[in-house]
Amino acid sequence: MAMLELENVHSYYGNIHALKGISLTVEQGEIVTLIGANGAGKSSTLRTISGILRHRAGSVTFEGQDLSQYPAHKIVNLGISQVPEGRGVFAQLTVMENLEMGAFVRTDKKEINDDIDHVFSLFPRLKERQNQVSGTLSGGEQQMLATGRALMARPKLLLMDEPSMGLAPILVDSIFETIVNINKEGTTILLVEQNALMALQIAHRGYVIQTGEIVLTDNAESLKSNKMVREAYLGH
Amino acid sequence: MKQQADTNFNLKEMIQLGATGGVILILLSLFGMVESFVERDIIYKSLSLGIALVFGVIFIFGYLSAKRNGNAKSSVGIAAGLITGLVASAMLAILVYAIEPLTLRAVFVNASPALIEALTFGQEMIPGLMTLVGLSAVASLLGAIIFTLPPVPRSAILVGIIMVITVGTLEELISDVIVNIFKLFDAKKAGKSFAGIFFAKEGLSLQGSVITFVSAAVISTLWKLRSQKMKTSFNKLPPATQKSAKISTLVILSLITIFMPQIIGSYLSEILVIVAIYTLMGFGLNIVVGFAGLLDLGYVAFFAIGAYTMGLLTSIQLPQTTGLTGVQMTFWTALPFAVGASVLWGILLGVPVLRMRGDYLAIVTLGFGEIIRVLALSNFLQPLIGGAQGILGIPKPIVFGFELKTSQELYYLVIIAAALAAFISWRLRDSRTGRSWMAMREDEDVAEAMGINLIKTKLLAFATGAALSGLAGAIFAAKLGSIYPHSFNLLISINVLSLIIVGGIGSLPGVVVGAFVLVGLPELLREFSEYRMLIFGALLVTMMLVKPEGIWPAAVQKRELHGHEEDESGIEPAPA
Amino acid sequence: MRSGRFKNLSIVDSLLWLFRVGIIVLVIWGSYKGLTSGKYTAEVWRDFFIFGLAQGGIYALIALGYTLVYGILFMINFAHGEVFMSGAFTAYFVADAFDKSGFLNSNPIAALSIVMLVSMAMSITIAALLERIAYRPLRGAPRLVPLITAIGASYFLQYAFRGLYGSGKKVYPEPAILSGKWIILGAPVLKTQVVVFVTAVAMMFILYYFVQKTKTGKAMRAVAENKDVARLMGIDVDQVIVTTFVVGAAMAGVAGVLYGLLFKQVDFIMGFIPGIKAFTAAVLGGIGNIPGAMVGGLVLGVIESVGPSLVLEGLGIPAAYQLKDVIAFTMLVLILIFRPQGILGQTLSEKKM
Amino acid sequence: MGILTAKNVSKRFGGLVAVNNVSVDIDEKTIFAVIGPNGAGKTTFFNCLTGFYTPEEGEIIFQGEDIKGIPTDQITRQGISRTYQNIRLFSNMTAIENILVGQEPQLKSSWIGAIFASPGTRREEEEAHQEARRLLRFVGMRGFGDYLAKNLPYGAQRRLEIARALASKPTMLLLDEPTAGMNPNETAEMTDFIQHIRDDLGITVLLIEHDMRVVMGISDWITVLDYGAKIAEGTPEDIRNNPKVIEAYLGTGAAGQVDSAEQIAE
Repeated sequence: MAMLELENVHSYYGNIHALKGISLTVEQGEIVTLIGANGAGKSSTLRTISGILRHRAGSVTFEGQDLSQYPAHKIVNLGISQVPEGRGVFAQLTVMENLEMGAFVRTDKKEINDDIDHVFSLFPRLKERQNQVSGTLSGGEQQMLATGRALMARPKLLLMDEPSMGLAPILVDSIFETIVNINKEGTTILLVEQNALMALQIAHRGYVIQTGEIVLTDNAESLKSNKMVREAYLGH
Repeated sequence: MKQQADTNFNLKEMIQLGATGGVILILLSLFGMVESFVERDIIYKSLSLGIALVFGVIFIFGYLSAKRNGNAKSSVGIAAGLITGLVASAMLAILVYAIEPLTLRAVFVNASPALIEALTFGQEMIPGLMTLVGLSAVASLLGAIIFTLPPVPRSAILVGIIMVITVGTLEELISDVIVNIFKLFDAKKAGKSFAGIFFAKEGLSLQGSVITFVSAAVISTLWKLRSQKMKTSFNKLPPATQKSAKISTLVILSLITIFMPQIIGSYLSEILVIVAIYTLMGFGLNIVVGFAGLLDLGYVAFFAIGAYTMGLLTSIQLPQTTGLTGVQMTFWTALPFAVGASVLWGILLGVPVLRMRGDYLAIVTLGFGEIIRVLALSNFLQPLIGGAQGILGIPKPIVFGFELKTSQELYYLVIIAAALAAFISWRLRDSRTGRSWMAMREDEDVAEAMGINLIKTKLLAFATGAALSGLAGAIFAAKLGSIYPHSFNLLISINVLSLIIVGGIGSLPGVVVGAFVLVGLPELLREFSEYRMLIFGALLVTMMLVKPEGIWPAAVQKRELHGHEEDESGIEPAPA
Repeated sequence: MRSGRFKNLSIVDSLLWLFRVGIIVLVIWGSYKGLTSGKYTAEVWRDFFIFGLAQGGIYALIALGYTLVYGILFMINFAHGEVFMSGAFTAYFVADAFDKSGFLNSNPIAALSIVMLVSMAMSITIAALLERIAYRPLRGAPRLVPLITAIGASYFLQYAFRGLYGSGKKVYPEPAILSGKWIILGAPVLKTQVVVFVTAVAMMFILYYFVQKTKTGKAMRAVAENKDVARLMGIDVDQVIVTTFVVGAAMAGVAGVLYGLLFKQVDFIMGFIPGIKAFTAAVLGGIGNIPGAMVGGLVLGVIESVGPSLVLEGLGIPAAYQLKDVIAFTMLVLILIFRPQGILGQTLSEKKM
Repeated sequence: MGILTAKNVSKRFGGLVAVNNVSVDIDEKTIFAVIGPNGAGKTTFFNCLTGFYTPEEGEIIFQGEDIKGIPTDQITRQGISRTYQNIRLFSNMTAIENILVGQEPQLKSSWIGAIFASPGTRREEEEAHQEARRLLRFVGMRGFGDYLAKNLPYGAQRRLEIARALASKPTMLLLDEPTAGMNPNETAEMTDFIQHIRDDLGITVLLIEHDMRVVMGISDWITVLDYGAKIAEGTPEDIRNNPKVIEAYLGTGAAGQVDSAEQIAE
């Protein structure tokens, strides 16, 4: 059984039909990427999984549990956490407070502190700035914070929404390296990216989404050489 | 979930619903509504308004309980209604029983012997309360049974009951109107005896209530069964006939408008004039808030300026303190000055708030409104505008040598003014100006980038709104003959804002409907003056929860507020 | 953000500058005249000032409720004045009973604490009901809609309490221990005013600590910034919003009893003016900003207490005390025109309706 | 000198220099592209040109007149018109109404005329409606006139925004990411359409765009911004091979292994 399974999911914003029957699976230990243009439904898929957007039809199951029975704030408890699009750090809270918010559902104080140390070892820059208000961080640092904050919930599945967006390519490389590292430590990752090439280089498998529908899926290597993908997303 | 409710007997939910009803009944009793409404008979000597209120609530909860629990089997629904009604009435009975031993009156002023007497029907405590619970059981059963009926008789009965209560409550006004109609045909006596069939000394007579109930039920049933057919058969008529039918409807409507004051008598005319003045202001504020999106909470300021200008320019007995003999203009000479002064202030107050948006604007305008009121009231400006004593001796308008003294005569003036305001609003809405306002409402920055001069456009909205409000103020001053600062409080701004929102923001018919509901109804129910504001508040909240787009929404707004419903347009909408 | 806008509107700008200069000149001239007229002694000015602080403390406590809710929902909770009234009005009956039984004087601290708890409990109940019934179903509606609901709820509550408790003014009992004056720093000060001020300040610090340091407080700040992301952290946003209303109401409940002690009377309409004043205070300090509400409240209280005698009488206006509300509202208007972010700088939402 | 010349334009927000000493010279009837990563100051630069911001330094000359510091609505009246990165239509107005608002600089009737429905006003309204319908057809949206803007499909909203911008009869059109969020087919259509605007209507087009196939395909001249400053300019060919452009964006890791065009597209 797959860790995460979406079957024929339909979601709406008001009367706007954003997802039109999305089906996808993520297996334990994988990096799976979802690529597509702006507005194709990538973020909506992630928002549906984490319960911010409620699907009206189809099913979302995580480790055998139907997620539609949980409100958004309970889904974190199951082991799904998300790095939202545009990073979404709480700009007026300090770096430390942001990380504490990441561990909001946990009560094990000591282990939370260990995890904070772990995040700081992943991102030493954050440690230097732990008492700084996070709105003053640079874009790259905010991306680190958002990632670290998501890890604070000790997720089994990490959803990442456009981590490279708006970052200089040099930073992009290091962010992608971190994603690989996090995955190696045992966290499964579902990665949404516009930078299709980069995403396909680190992912095991990928899905291509267009106007709310999955149009193609394969392993990353095959996708990279797929003619349609190359034309539409890789610019060849 | 729904499946379960059908098969299981959901006792908990019935009791919960009953408890809600009980809390409402207890509150109504403690607010003093039951007690004071008992004085008022709906059906002479048989049913008082207070008792109707209590059993009405029980009836409604019985109906609701049946609706929630009786989807599958009517017997379940009826039992549910009964249980809910019993719980609610038991709570009320406990309250009544506890009043004296717990000396509740020390805290709750309305927990009085009169309340006990009303709810025990003048009997001893225990038998009285048993009667109360017993009658409640009947009322809730009735509610539940009516729910289980097929739709046509159900709605007929409900309409009948509502009409009996309405007619009974408004007995005095309605019998007046009947007599007045007969008077038009010089048959006052016949009118009186005709009204006598329906009405007793107070409230409906017994036969009157039966007739009202039956005729309301029959008419509503016929309407329901026939209206669709009539519409289609009307559409089948040749266009010329349709047109003449429409024209004759229009003629009849305008005839009614012209003879309205004679038909409805002086008291209702008075109310109508007040409604029309609010409508006039409503059209003005609708331009500012509804069209241009500038949330103005101090709108009363321009009303006050119009009124005071009119007062100062026309009064024949200005306060001595002013040291002025007054210019003593006529209404018509002063009117342009009154409107002009409002416009001027509209622009002056508009300039500092040009850059403000949303909440800022609301608060600043609220502040302006309060400042003007407090200043008008103060000793500081007393020498000029009379302070708390106000301005007296404002003459009535004279038209062709005829003085418009009573409301029945002033009616024509305000109706024409309101019609003018509606016409201006309508023409402006569909013009370049109206589009600029709406564009500004949607997105100020983009509107500016389209070449719209925000300053001119905003000030024009403020000025038009102020002009209509000033006009209303001027007429108001002339109508009363005297003005006091107390007439210009925040409540007026809030009333006007509420009426355009309840009517449907941006909608022109909505303004009229809103004014009738929020201004007319409370005036009609003046005898309940103690509870006017209570009902007003509850109505506003309920209205916003149930129908946020208003009673008669502008076409566009309706779609916005109910955007989550499927769009009928049928084209593929955009992803977010 | 928008510094470049309206740069060239010389007419508008110069009008505003004229307005600004005019006000400043009037205030300075009036103060000078007021101070040099010698009508009031230094002691009187000091008493005005201290009374202003006590009154300002009450404004500040109420203002916190506006600011907390605004910070999290970007909505003006117009009915907050009634939340304040409901607590004070209800607690009156407890205070009165304690007074009659002698408990208030035999055990003033315990008695006043109970009175405050009752007041807080009532305010909290009303605020929670208000949120549940009148506001929660409207989340996401256009901004005008909850504003109208709030206005409706405000009138409903006023007249509901009038129905329940009657329309007369009730005289708040004063424990004997609070009558008279203390000598503080060599100056005699009314004990009530000291107690009111100190309690208000203490409550503000408790609240500040709560919001800054506790987990719930941090969650409140997180929700205020971004509700969706807060949900992703596992925060129950609805719960946090209710908590916000409750915390604001608790402050209003305390403020209600303090109001009773300071002004010695309560009635069903008492929430309206202090409500608007407190809102002014919140805007003055920078709405959504907690220290701002505290500072704004105190500043407004003092200005309102000192201002009429100082500036307006100085300008030769008769019966200047009648215009103290004008001072409050003029402050509000001036702040919004010239420094909309308030003293401590946070802006109202520019979103419309 | 071209139709629009910006000289040493700088715009600051607090300590941040969003646009740093940027100069451009745009020739008439060309398609001129501004590219660079998010946050490079492209949109801020647009906002300086349209008067939404007033730059602290530099000058902006449009058709021989200094337009720096002039209010937005007057700049529009002088012939600069724009679209927005995230579509900003008047969403509760119909498509036709949106275009009618766009015609604002062309209209003369006053509110008094509207109240009395004077013949002049009525004629102008009639003509404006006809023109609006013509523009709607021009952008390929015949029959969509009475839909509320917010209910239109995404691609149609983009096109409606352009129609609204064209309604003011501009001499220069600023397009902020016109193909954002479009699929490859829609992007190709939009590219054609932009060329059409220049070729058939003779309008100078200034373009912010991320999709390098669009930029390289239709631009006559490209300016590259990074951290608010201009780091390169030239023809598409120049830019493609400019070592500075490649260096500033590529990095050395995996990202570097794609061709430059892909990189600039983020």
